[in-house]
Order: sequence, then C-alpha cells, then structure tokens
Amino acid sequence: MFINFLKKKSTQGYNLIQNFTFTIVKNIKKLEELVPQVRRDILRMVHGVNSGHPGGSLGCAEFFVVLFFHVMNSKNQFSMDGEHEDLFFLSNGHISPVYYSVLARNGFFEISELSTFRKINSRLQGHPTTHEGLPGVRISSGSLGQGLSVAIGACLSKKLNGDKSIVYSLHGDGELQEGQNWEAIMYAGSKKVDNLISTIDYNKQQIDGSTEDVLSLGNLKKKLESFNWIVFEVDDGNNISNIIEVMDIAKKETKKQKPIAILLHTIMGNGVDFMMHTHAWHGKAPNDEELKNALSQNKETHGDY
Amino acid sequence: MFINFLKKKSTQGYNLIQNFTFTIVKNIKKLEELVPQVRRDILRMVHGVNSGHPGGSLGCAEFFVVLFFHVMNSKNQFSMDGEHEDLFFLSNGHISPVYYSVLARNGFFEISELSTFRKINSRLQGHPTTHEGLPGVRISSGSLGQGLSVAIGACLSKKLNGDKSIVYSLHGDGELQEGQNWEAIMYAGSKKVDNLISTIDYNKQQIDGSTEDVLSLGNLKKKLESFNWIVFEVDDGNNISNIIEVMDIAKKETKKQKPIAILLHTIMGNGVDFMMHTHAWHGKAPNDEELKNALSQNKETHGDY
Amino acid sequence: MGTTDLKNYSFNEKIDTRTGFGVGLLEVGKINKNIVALCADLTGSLKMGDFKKNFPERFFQIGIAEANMMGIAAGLTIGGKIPFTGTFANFSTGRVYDQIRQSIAYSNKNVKICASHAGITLGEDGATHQILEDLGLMKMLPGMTVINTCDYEQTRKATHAVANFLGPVYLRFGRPKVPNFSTEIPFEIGKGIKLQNGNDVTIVATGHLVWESLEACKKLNKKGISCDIINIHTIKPLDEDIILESVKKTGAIITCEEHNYIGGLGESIAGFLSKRKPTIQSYVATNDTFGESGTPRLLMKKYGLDSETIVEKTIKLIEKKNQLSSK
Amino acid sequence: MGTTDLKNYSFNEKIDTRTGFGVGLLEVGKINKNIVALCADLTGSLKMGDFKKNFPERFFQIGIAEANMMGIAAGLTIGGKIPFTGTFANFSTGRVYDQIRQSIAYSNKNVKICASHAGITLGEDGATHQILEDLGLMKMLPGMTVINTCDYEQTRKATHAVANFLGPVYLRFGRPKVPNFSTEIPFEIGKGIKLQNGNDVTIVATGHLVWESLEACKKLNKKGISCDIINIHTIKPLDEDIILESVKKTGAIITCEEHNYIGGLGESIAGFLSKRKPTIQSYVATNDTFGESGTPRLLMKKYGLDSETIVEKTIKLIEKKNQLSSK
Ligand SMILES: Cc1ncc(C[n+]2csc(CCOP(=O)(O)OP(=O)(O)O)c2C)c(N)n1
Ligand SMILES: Cc1ncc(C[n+]2csc(CCOP(=O)(O)OP(=O)(O)O)c2C)c(N)n1
Ligand SMILES: [Mg+2]
Ligand SMILES: [Mg+2]
Repeated sequence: MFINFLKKKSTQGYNLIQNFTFTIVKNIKKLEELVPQVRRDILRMVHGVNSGHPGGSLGCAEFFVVLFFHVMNSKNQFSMDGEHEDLFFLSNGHISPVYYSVLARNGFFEISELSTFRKINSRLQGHPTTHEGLPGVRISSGSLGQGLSVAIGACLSKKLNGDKSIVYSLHGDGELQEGQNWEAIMYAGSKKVDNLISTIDYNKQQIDGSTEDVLSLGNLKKKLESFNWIVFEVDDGNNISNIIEVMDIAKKETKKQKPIAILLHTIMGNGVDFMMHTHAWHGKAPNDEELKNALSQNKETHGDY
Repeated sequence: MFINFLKKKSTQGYNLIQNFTFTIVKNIKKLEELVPQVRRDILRMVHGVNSGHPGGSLGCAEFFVVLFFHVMNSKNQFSMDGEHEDLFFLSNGHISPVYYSVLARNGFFEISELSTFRKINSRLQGHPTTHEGLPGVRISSGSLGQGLSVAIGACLSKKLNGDKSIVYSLHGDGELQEGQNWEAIMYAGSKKVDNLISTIDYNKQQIDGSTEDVLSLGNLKKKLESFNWIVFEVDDGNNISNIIEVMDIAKKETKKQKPIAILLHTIMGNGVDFMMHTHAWHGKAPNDEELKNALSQNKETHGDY
Repeated sequence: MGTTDLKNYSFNEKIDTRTGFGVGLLEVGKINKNIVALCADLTGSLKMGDFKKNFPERFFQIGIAEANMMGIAAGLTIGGKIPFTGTFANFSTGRVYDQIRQSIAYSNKNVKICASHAGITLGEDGATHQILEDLGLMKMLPGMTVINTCDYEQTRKATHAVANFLGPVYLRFGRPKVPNFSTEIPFEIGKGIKLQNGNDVTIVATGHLVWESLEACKKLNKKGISCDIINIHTIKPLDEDIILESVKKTGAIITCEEHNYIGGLGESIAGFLSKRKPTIQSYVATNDTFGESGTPRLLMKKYGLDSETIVEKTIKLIEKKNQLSSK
Repeated sequence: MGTTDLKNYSFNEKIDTRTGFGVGLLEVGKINKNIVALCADLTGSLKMGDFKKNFPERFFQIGIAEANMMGIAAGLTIGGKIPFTGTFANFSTGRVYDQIRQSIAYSNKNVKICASHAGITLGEDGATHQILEDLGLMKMLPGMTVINTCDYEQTRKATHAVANFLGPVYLRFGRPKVPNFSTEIPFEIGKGIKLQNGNDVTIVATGHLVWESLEACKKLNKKGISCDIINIHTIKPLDEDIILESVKKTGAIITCEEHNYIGGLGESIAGFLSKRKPTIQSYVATNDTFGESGTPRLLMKKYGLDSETIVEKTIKLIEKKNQLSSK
C-alpha cells in the first residue's frame, strides 16, 4: 500500500501531499510487488466493460511500473506544459489500461476512478485523451502512428525552453508499420533529437496474428540504426531489473546527438498463463471464469480499486 | 528524326503503324542523340507557360530515354490495363515535362501536343493524370509519396494474372521523406514483391535546398537494404551506358524474392550549365534570355515541336 | 394532420451490418474472380475472414498502413482487379484522404472502400475511432459514390451492387447488432426507399438511424402525426426527386444520420433544397462534438441519435412549420 | 428593386494573400517569442523566409513529411509554444486529416495550420494541388476555427488575430496577386463584414471571391439590382446573425467561394438557414469537379468563379425569388 501514496498529483484539487520529497524507489522488490496489482487492475477494468486491450497492457506492466516509479523525474502537481520534468507519451493508445492503472497507483488521480474505464461520462476513455482532462495525459492517442511526432515536438519545445529533462515514449511493434513513424524516425535521426528515449513494445504480435505473418518488421535494430538512432535491445523486457538497467544506460546516452530506441522484447499477455504468447487477447476481455483464473495467478498486493 | 516514328501508340485513333516489329534500340549513340532534343522540349514547355519543373526533368532525361527506348517492353497500342507489357509509374509527378517529351517522342501522342503543356483544356496537366485520358499515363501523381504503393499494386495484379512483365517506377529523393514510401518499402521488402524496379532520382536537391540541409536521407542504401531490398547505385546517373547497364543487371535480379531499387545519382538541371548543381531551378522557368542560352547548349536533333 | 396505416417492418434477428458486408464479399468473390480484398490488420473486425479463407491468393494483408493500402488498391485495378479495401471508417477516410483523392478518385480507379465501425455506435473505443465526418469527407470528392447502409441485408445487397458498379465507391457500415428488417426491400445505388407514407413531415434517414426513424414513426403516429419515411442509403449521388416530392407534400423535413450535422447528409439536403424548394429542416445528428466511450445504446441516447430524439425534434419542427405558414 | 450608393473600395496594388501571411508571421514573431514556425519544404511559397531568417532557432524545417509536421506542432504546444505550420492547402488538410483530428483538434492543441495555394487559383500545377474541399474538411472538426482571407491586408491582420487566439485554427489563403483593398477594414475572428448595403439580394463571399463580388455588385447596380455584400472570412464559427439579418431583408442569398459547392461555406449557410429561415439560394462555387492546369484568371472564368458568373447567377436568383413570392 505504500506506493500509491508516494505522490498525489492532480489538476482537480484532490488532497495533495505538498512538499513531498521526490523519492526514486530503488527497491526492485517493491516494484515487483506492484506488478501483480497492476495486472489485476488491467484485468478487472477490461472485464468490467467487456472490452479493451489486456494483451499489450499486461506485456507492458513492468515497463510502466519502472518508468513511473523509478525512471521519470516528475512533479507533484500535473501540468500540461510539464516544464522541467520528464514527459511520457503513449503512442499505442489501446494499452490504456496499464497506463491508467499506473497513473492512478502513482497518484495522478484516485484509484477508485479506474472503475469508470470505458463507461459513459468517464475521464478514462477507451484510448487516452486530454479531452476529458485526465491528469497525466498530454496527448490523445488511439489512431496509431502519431505519438512519435508529438514526442519529438515536445523534445523541441524543451530544447527551446532550455529544459534539460527527457521525453519518453512507447510504441507498438505493429504500430511501426505506419509510415508517419518513419517520417518521425528520419526527422529525429537527421535532426539529432537527443532528449528522446522511445521504447518499442516488441511483442511480435498484432491484431491479425504475429507481426511476422501480418507484415514482418524484419531486422528492426538494423532499420533504426540505419536511420541514425542508438538502439538498445532487451531480451527479457518483462524483467524489472533489465528494464531499470537499460533505462539507466539509455539516460546516460541522451544529449549525444542521437535519439534512443529501446527494443523491449515483451510477452503479450504476460502474467496470465492462458493469455501469453498469442495475439488472441490483443483486444478481448476475459469472461467471469477466465477473470477468476487470471486473478488467481496475481496476488492482490496493494488493494483492488 | 528516326526515333519518334519507331512506335505510334494512342487510344485516340491516330494513325498507327501496325505490325511494327518492336525494336530495341541498342545503339547508344542514337539514344544520346535524343537527349538534347528532350532537354529542348523540357525547356521550351516550361518557358512557354512560365511555370513547371525543369531541374528534376533535365536530371532525368537520360533515364527516361533509356527506359522508354531501350528497357521497357511495351505494346503498340496503349491500354490502361497494360497486360503482358512492362509498366512505368512516375511518383514524383512534378517532372512531367521529361515524361511528356519522351512519351510524345516515343509515339504515345503527337509531338505537337507538347505545346499545350499546363495550358487550359490540355491533356498535359501540370502533373500527369489519367483524368484527361493522355496515353501513357496510368495514375495521377503530383502529391508526393503515393507512387510506390500504386506500383506495388500493379505488381500484385501482374502476379495474379500470371503476367511476367516488370513494373518500373521513379521517385524523387526528397520525396522519400514521405512516410507512405516507407510503408510501401516495408511491404515490398517483406512480401517479396520481386517484379518491381524502383529508381530514385538521387539528385540531393529539393525545393528549399539540398536534401542534406532540408532533412538528410543519411545512408539511403543501408536504409533500403535494411528493408530487404536489393540496391544498385549508379554514380553517374546521367550517363546512358551506365543506365543501360544497371537496368540490364536489375532486370536479371527480378523474380528473386526481393524488390529492386536503383539509386541513380543525377545532376539536377543536367545539360544546362547555369541550372546544374542547384535546387534553384526545381520549379522555376527560364526567361527569354535564359531559354536562348539553355537551348544554345542543346542541339535540335529531332525537330522541335 | 392525421395518422396513417403503417407498414410493418419486422425482423427475426439483430445482426451487425459488417457481417452483411463479410457475407456479401464472399458471395461476390465467388461470382467474380477479379474481386480482390485488402485489409490493414483488422480482418476479423471487418468480417473478411471467410473471403481470406476461400481466396487466400486474392486476399492481401497490408499491415497497419492504410495509405499504402489505398495506393496498392489503386494499382491493382491496373490489370483488371476490383479491390475491396477494409478497415475502420476513420482509417478508411480521414487517415487517407489525399491518397483516395489522387490515386483513386482523380485517377478514377475502380476501388471499393469498405468501412466498418463508423460513427458513435463503435462504442467503447471512444472518439479517436468514432469518425462522424466520413460522409462529409467522401461526398466532397468528385466522382465518388457514397453509401451508408442500415442493416445486415441492405449491406449484403449493397456489396453486390458495388461489385457490379464501375467506379470508386465508399461503403460505410457499423459495428453493433441492429434489427435486420430489409430482407424484402430491393437495393439500387442512388435510389432512395420510401418506407412509410405520411403527410405531416418528411423524415430522411440513413444507416443506423433508419430503424430509429421507423420506431419514431410509430410513436408519432400514435400522437396523430403521420410521417413520410425515406431511407437515403446513397448519400451521393443523392436521390433528389424522392425528397423533393415528399417535401412538396409535407413542407418540413428532418434528416437523421450518425454524423456531425456539419458536412453530412443533412447539409447536402439543405443545400439542394435551398436551390429548388427552401424548406424548414431539423437535424438529428451529432452536434459538432467528438464522441466518447460507452455502449452504443447509451451513446445514441446521450448524443441525440435515438428514436426519442427524432420524436421530440419532429414535434418541434411541426410547430415551427405551423408558425411559419400562419405568418 | 433599386440601385444604391456604393461604397468605393480602391486598391494601390495587387499582392498575394500569402505575402500578407509572411509579413504577419514575422510581425507576430517579433511580438511573441513563443511563436514558432514549421514548414514542409515550401518555405518560399509560404513566404516564411523572413521568419526563418529572423528567428532561425524558432523555425523548423520538417522536410516533405506533413503528417510528422502536424504531430511535431502538437508536441511543441507542450511547453507553451504557439506553432504555425506552413504548406499548401491540400497538404495542410487532406493529407493530414487524421493527424489534425487526433493530435490537434481532439487534443485541443494551440496549433495554427496555415495553408497557401488553396483552391483553383493555384493555377498551373493542376488538380492534385488545387484542393476545393479543405474548408469542408476543417469545418467538420469540432473545436476548429476556420478562416479564409480575401486579400493581403486581411491575411496579415488575420495572422495577428490567430496568434492571439487560443485554440486550433485553420487559416486559408492563396497564391495569385489580388487587389489589396481592405487596408481600412478591421478584422475580428467570427465577425462578418458588411461591404455594401442593398435590398434585392444577399451576396456572401469569402477569400478570392470577395473582390469578384464587389465587382459584380457594381455591374448589378448598373442593372438596377442592389446587393447586400457580406464578407464571411470566418467559415467557422459562422456569423449567423449578420447573414440572417440580411436575408430577412433581401429574401435571397448567393454564396461565393473558391471551393466545391458540396461541403463548403454555401452548404453551411443553407444548413443554418434551413433551421431558422429557409431561403432561396444560389451557389457560386466549383461544380463537384476537379480543377485543371491554367492561369488563375482563365480557370476562374471556366469554373464559374468570376464576377460575371456572380452577375448571371444573381439575376437568375432574383427571378426565382420573384416567382416564388408571386406563387
Ligand atoms: C491508424 C490505425 N489503424 C488501425 C488501428 C486498429 N488497431 C488497433 S491496435 C492494432 C494493432 C497494433 O499492433 P501493435 O502495435 O503491435 O500492438 P499490440 O497488438 O502488440 O498491443 C490495430 C491494427 C488503429 N488503432 N489505428
Ligand atoms: C505531399 C506533397 N508535399 C509537398 C509537395 C510540394 N513539392 C513538390 S516537389 C517538392 C520537392 C521534391 O523533392 P524531390 O523529390 O527531391 O524532387 P526534385 O526537387 O529533386 O525534383 C515538393 C516539396 C508535393 N507536391 N506533395
Ligand atoms: Mg505488438
Ligand atoms: Mg531531389
């Protein structure tokens, strides 16, 4: 129960813990403890409305936990401009469940609000949006392929403002089939956008099947390097220590005239045995029986919403 | 004057030279002789309406002459479907002057029609289009970045039809900044579209300056190879023998599970000294004085329109 | 004012329009071997699976690259293929407008752009996916035929009609299960369908709003208001005659569509009536807002796209008509 | 019917609207250092060179990648920048509709989409570049402000207004040199401008058609027809009051725009009049066709966008109005 009170942020006037000294949680065990709770949130949110995207969300649970509880340097109070704090953009907006869970657990809004996911009049839209004013979200996504351009724009804005913080982004691997990504990849590589760390959720799955079958990405590392990016590859992207390590290294490589990509090999549906290693749960909710089974595999560590 | 009567093609009922045995003009000298005439056409067309794109057109004169008079296997009568003949798609439609000149000189329509370029009620639109029924044109272009996808579609159509002929396309180098190209490059590479030979007019110039300054393409060969393409590079892409040679080699590499790209290093404005090696004449017409100068550098070999 | 005997439209099942497309596509694929299909990683959602299974060599999985899909479709027509592209409505139109414009519409290529999950009834995915502007986008393209079907059977028939039609077509359908009532009703591109005869008001409806307008008609009839109900499935070219004839009789028109009132069918009708016979009009459509997540039914209610809204707006419209004529 | 004393609008020079944008951009750039500019390889055509020269660090050359440009612009707003994007109108709208929709409009980002070479007066480049649907595209987006200026001075002023306005804006202007007559006329977003007072017909014009309508007005006046001339520079939000007041007086309206009659300003006006006061209307606009190469002047004549066409259509419209009222 410790983590969701670490920081309280909001634009809506919740009780704020002011003057809270920002603490980077270095304790891997504690991060690991949070993961099953995030998985439970994802599963229960998606089950609750019988729609949404558990597969990609589960595969990125460890990444989000590390990013928000360990890596990013952010302020207590959420502001759209995010000056002098690290920013994050989710390009593959369909994995909103993991984003919302971690935002809530990180204090951006009340955990209880997770129960409104995808319901009418909610701030937790099917895909993340600024339109309803949810703290933590700085751009709408859902239509794939647009997030990298936005992240680059934020990088340029930071440079103009003399703001040394870093911009993070996350993208699906199937999403990289969208051409706008390659415009942005070319721009960032050629124009030396070096305050950017973009992670690819490299789960090798998309809606219609494996990415290999649908439209192979071939050698993605080679591709990105040919566009002048620094590329790190993490073989087990569901391992917290690995993620911490690569993010620490990546951070040190910023400000060196090149954008940074992290190919995070993840397992879609990670943490729920019958959802793993398949595209089947990309956008399908578990039924009651399946939910029970899935939850039994993940302990309630921080209290369900 | 021999060349413009080699083939007469049209859908409009011009006099057709029937049963004309298709002759591949192997005589490099005769191809070379045509080039200054094509340049004259380009210059006079653009001057005539004080608009249009001489730079890229001049740089590709040799390529078009070789493609249409040596490489492509096409029928006497133009048909939209182009079954069992090689097809060509111009993606960088702004270099229509060279396209029109070579189409006319190759018998697709009357040479005199070149005088209608960019004038109201003409079939020779600023950018090539099927809309006015000009023989030789199978797709509209002008808005950049769309032609490679279309060429791939034609390749797939040929494969379905058991048609062994080849699809050729031409693209600007600046044009490759458009993301749709990379969608198409990924598709052709991953899906093994191997009846396609795509040439890049690698003149390193675009509207606002050198491609290096505007948005560098970096190592283009490495990029395309990382997308599973076979890449040939021609250092002097304004040399007829070089073009013939590379096209012959490329043809032999088709049907080998990979698409083929030719990086044709050309000189923008080639053949007119004051237009060469600069982006200044990308889309600017010469005035009377400049035209005279330019024409004086290029002999009338086949009769002006 | 007065009631009329209503035709009774019944249905055996609720079924989604996109299944009508999937079934139709398989059928036309069997008839004409030049028909090919392309999909951008949404084969199941578009119900193209059966076509793919039966004609694997005529099915092209493009990946998540809609612009490339439109260009490839245009290229496939060269050599005689008839390509049907499939993806959600937003990615079929807004995402690829310039590609459709140049490579398909201006090039006059025989491509059938088939778009599922149109409008707000897409539901839970929310506003980024709920395009409410696609009819407007496609109607502005010279040479484009624009169709929005209302139920399973109309969609299936439209798929056949579109396959036999020469020229670019935009075919719009949706995600939710809706009453399948038009089994006996023929379908012809460009020809509106008179569903009910009445005198007090003309109700023109398209897509999912057709069933709502039939429901509204029943309720209005009970209140003593009789309605002409016209199903305009072809937004372009518009069947002006059937509308004109009706408004000459009723003197008031209400247009019902799952679309922004700006730029949609309603504006097209106001546009042509303003030239021929200016008529008081009311709009059942979204009110220039983005959509949001929710169930289709709740969203239709919240955004004023249900039969209740049609009833309310019709009553107000008739009041306005009477005020105007008594002036 | 009757003539009126016409206000005289004179001009010292013909100058393109895009130069008004370029000058305005430099001016606002000097005033507000948060203003940044982005261009997709058309700096000269957009007249952004002076901004680039004066503020090199605030100018972003994106290359030929319009989708990326829109996304980068959206991202730049985070941290307080006010991005002005510049490319031709087609590549500012149709090419990037979904990007504008999601990353700018739905995200409510303070991006100014500045579009040159709109409409048929782009001239010789031809149809692929002559977008006649951009007003329709942009007006359908919730929250988008849509402006089409008529001359150098109005464009310059609009650039200032837009810089001071919070929210996404589409600012449309053109390529050819046109009379610069509105030096003394103030500009306010959303506020139509009454240019002439008359009684027989309301002429609403936007963009390059404003000068044509003033010319037409003079000719019509000589024929004894007096016109209300309204310059609607803001297509959205539309100044409904100024139009309504005028048609209440004249009973007939003609809308003039360099745009497809489908989906443009004319349909917006027909749409709102059909709710408030159905009025006989005539359209000076392109007739659902693509454009073609030619000089701006010849094209305006061929596609019915010149003062002569306005005169002809006005005369016919008044005949129709009289027929209707004598019924
Ligand atoms: C432009 C666009 N096209 C199509 C879709 C539909 N869609 C949503 S998720 C998805 C698959 C994405 O694959 P990937 O990025 O690998 O994500 P994962 O399935 O691994 O979560 C598709 C095609 C979309 N949202 N946006
Ligand atoms: C989508 C699109 N964006 C912008 C333009 C405007 N434009 C025409 S040609 C050109 C430069 C193209 O550069 P390149 O492909 O290198 O051709 P080159 O200048 O070498 O002839 C641009 C930006 C366009 N025609 N289409
Ligand atoms: Mg994936
Ligand atoms: Mg070039």
